[in-house]
Amino acid sequence: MSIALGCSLEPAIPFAFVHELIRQRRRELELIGPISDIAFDMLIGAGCVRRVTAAWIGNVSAGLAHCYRRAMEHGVPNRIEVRDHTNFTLAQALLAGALGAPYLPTRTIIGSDIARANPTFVPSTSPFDGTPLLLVPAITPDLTVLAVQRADGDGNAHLWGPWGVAQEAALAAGAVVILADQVVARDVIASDPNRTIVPGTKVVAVVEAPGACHPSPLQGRYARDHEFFHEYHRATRTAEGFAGWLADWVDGTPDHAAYLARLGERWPALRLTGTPAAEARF
Amino acid sequence: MSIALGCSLEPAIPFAFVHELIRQRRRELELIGPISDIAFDMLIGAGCVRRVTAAWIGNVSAGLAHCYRRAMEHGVPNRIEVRDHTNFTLAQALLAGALGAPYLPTRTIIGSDIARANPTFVPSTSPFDGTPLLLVPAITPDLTVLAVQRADGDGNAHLWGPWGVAQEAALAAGAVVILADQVVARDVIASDPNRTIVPGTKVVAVVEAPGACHPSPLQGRYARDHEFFHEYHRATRTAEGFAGWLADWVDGTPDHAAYLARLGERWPALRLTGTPAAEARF
Amino acid sequence: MAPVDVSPGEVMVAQAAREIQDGERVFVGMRLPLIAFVVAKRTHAPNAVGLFELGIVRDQPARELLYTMGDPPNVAGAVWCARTIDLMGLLQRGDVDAGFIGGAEIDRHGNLNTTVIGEDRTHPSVQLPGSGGGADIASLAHRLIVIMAHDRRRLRERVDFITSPGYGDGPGWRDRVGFPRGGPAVLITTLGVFRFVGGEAVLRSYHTHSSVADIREQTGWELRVADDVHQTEPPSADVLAIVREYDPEGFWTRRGE
Amino acid sequence: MAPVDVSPGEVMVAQAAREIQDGERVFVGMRLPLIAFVVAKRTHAPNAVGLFELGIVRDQPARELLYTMGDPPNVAGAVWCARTIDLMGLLQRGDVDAGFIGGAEIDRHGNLNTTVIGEDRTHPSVQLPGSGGGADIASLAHRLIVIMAHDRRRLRERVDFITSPGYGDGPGWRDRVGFPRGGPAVLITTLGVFRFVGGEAVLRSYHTHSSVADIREQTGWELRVADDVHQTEPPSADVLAIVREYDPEGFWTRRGE
Repeated sequence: MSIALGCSLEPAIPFAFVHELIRQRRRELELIGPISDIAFDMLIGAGCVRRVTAAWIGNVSAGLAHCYRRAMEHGVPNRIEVRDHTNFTLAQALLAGALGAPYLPTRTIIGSDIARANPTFVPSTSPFDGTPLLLVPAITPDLTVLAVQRADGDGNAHLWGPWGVAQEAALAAGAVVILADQVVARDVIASDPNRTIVPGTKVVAVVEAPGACHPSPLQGRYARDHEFFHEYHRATRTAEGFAGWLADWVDGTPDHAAYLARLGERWPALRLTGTPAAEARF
Repeated sequence: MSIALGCSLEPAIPFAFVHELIRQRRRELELIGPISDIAFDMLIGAGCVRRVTAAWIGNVSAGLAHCYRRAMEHGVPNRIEVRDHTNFTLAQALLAGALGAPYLPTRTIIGSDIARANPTFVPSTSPFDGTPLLLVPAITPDLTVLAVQRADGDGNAHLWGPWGVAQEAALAAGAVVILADQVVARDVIASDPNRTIVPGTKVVAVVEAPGACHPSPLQGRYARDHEFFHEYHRATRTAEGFAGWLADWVDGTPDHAAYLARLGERWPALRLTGTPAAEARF
Repeated sequence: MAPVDVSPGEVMVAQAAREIQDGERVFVGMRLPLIAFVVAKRTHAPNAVGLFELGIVRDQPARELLYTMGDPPNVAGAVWCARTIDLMGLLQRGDVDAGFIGGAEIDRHGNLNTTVIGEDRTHPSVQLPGSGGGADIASLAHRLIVIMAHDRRRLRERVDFITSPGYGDGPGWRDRVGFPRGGPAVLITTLGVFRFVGGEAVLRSYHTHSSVADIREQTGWELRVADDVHQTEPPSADVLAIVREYDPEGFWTRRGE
Repeated sequence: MAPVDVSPGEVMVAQAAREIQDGERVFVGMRLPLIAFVVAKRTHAPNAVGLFELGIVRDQPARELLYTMGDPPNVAGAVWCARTIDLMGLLQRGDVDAGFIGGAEIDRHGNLNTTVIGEDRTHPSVQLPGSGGGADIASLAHRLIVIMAHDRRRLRERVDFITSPGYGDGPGWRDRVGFPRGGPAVLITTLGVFRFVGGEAVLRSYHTHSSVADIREQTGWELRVADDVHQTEPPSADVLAIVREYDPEGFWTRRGE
């Protein structure tokens, strides 16, 4: 099964969903996402992953991704296949999927080894002027998981802050799961339909999951827990260290409420109140 | 000079800009836009146009476009070149322009006579599965004109309601002109950057032009003047009728304030107050 | 019995509403299909979702009659207001069940012309408005519902220009040219209802104010008639009430009468 | 005289700030370039605009130090918050004047590796994080500004994997493979500053704490030195004050010291 997540890049990563995938010991996943800031690293370390299609896998403020390194360098816990992308090629692949187009043509990375390392790309030339192009084939995830500030019960979802590749990923997917910080009445969504990132017609499940993105931030709701990323980085240098981290934070917490409770005072301290957007009347 | 306008389709058409193009008797324009609801018809009738790239040219609620008919059927006031598009192919052409891609591949209209009538389209096959495709080349207007609810002095512009192909048209353009119902402080825009349709980096001029879209509507600000479209339809059945209409409404009004004044009581009656969007905090 | 003063527009709206199934995602368009969507939502298809090509998705009809799909009442209360290409992407992906279109001319294979009357595109005898999104819907929706005024000049053996392709020259054509799916399912005219069988229009019913003979007279191709041809079910009083509440002036449903 | 306790990071930030010209649209990225953008805006380039590849455009720097470009303070007060592809589209169109990137390895032609150490991509000796948007910026910006830690293992005769292309194997290569523009203009390291001449890095200045000899020792290719090689201009007290106000803990500017 292919799953796109972390599609707003560094913020709004649905870590609560990642943790639950690990708790359920899902296997053979194909992960799709641009940056994924430790989310993919955890899933790789937990042995859930068969293939990764990504532009960058690491710990944005702290450094390299230890589990990803162990998998690639030593096959621990298992070998994984990597399809190298850039942020732009991944955005184009998902946009092609969202448009129902077979591919998008681009000039990025035509001289990069990425263009050769990823066997899905096809070199081409423009029939309009004969210049070299690279064709980036569509990616259509089986499932895209988005974390948003609010959604109604049908899955019509408002996201503000960076959209990254989230909208393309949702529209390209066979199905979408929404983790909403708040589930709200339909009329709240319908009061501002330009704020909707994905319509309910694409959504198969809506979960009210406050704090679902911790340790990543959610605009106007809570800040990034920078120190948590550093703790993860230090704790997961060894496979044993990662096992311990997992036992503490994932398997040691039966659900996301328990995970937040384990954070203690640290969690309410991250809360943001934000500043209100200027009024718009429809 | 190529100009894209009417890019939100039926609403937010910058008629004040259209009228001024006519007052200045601009010539040899290449118009780009999906629907344009009488805006292109006026410009064609006034002799401003050399070529039209569009999906539909008419009067949406009233019927055929008389000036467009006279130009195409009788060369009055001059022959024009037409590049037939659909709403989707035009959106794709502008998106390609916005992305800096040479073309987008599509399966729409591959069996339509439009694919043959427009010589810019190139038939192709997918290198991934051999299926037939049509390649829609990028369109990059010299100028895109958008009407929006509000913008700051740098041109950072908020538009709500349908975006149509407006964002692609703005990003694809060499330059953008913004007609803002209100010019506001930068901080109003920066309070809600997700509402921004185009950043000031693309904008060469911002004009505060209240009511710039009449007779088309602007979400939350004023309604569509349906009757005005019908009056135009009736008045412009003949070339003489069109000349009279132009003398009354365009050449007879030195600027847009005078145009609105000529509408009399009819203009304030179209004002909307709208309903506020649910709060979003950043 | 149906009320006696039912207009052809009202018969067409009632039939068009029946073509929308519950839960379907439908490219609604304007005029009669817009009102058909209102009727369907308020009768048998409460979970249908309406998509508008300029970039709007609605799970509830607009509160007022619309003159264009971009009128402010069509945005207020929508669940998604996005870009044209987002909606067209759903269409090309195959996420849209059905779409409505109309046209100036149609042939027996369901090919529609909304571009030009005359053989030469550059020197038309009548310049029509063009495709809009019609050719896209005809190309890419799973199922096409066509609504037309009915006379011999409109239902022609061959159309001058294929704007919105139906079945081309017959069965297999859509596959051959590369469409991923689709084609007309039904043609609802001011006089009757055709279904497409083997890529060809077959008359299934005539409206109360019409007959097979009338329709043969007003059709420019050799009419094929279904064995079970029958009278079109007239709109119920409930449906008429909905139509007349939504379009009290008959702006769309009694247009040109 | 510059203050004595200036860190290499601070020297690099000051130099990087000088590379931003007033009014330019710059792909800023994170870490040192982010702070360079703050310095440039508050000194000689008040009209520079910062673009962030996840989808943000800022005409004023964020009020707080950022740990990632997606931190809430980077959205608050932005003039545009959009999609990654919108920003990348500007880049591919040629609407972006300059971009910053870093890397694990670089060669004399400015080709950068951020993907893998080792010859076999599928069995790396060190797995690096990958491109992110770096390869896109290197491919498509008009001008590339590279920032790197300087040692022999990083400045290599050949890199194991070209993630972000510079000048390939030399002059003419970018045209030949099909890039529309661009290439590295400058390489700022912890020890000195190189300019690219004929597609090749030439040492132009050494930082106060370094020398041409040090740099030759720490460079894995045969060093080319400009005739006018000189000491890098140290950050002024004003610039240092800005840097230290923005990054009071030295999270980015004294990292790893």
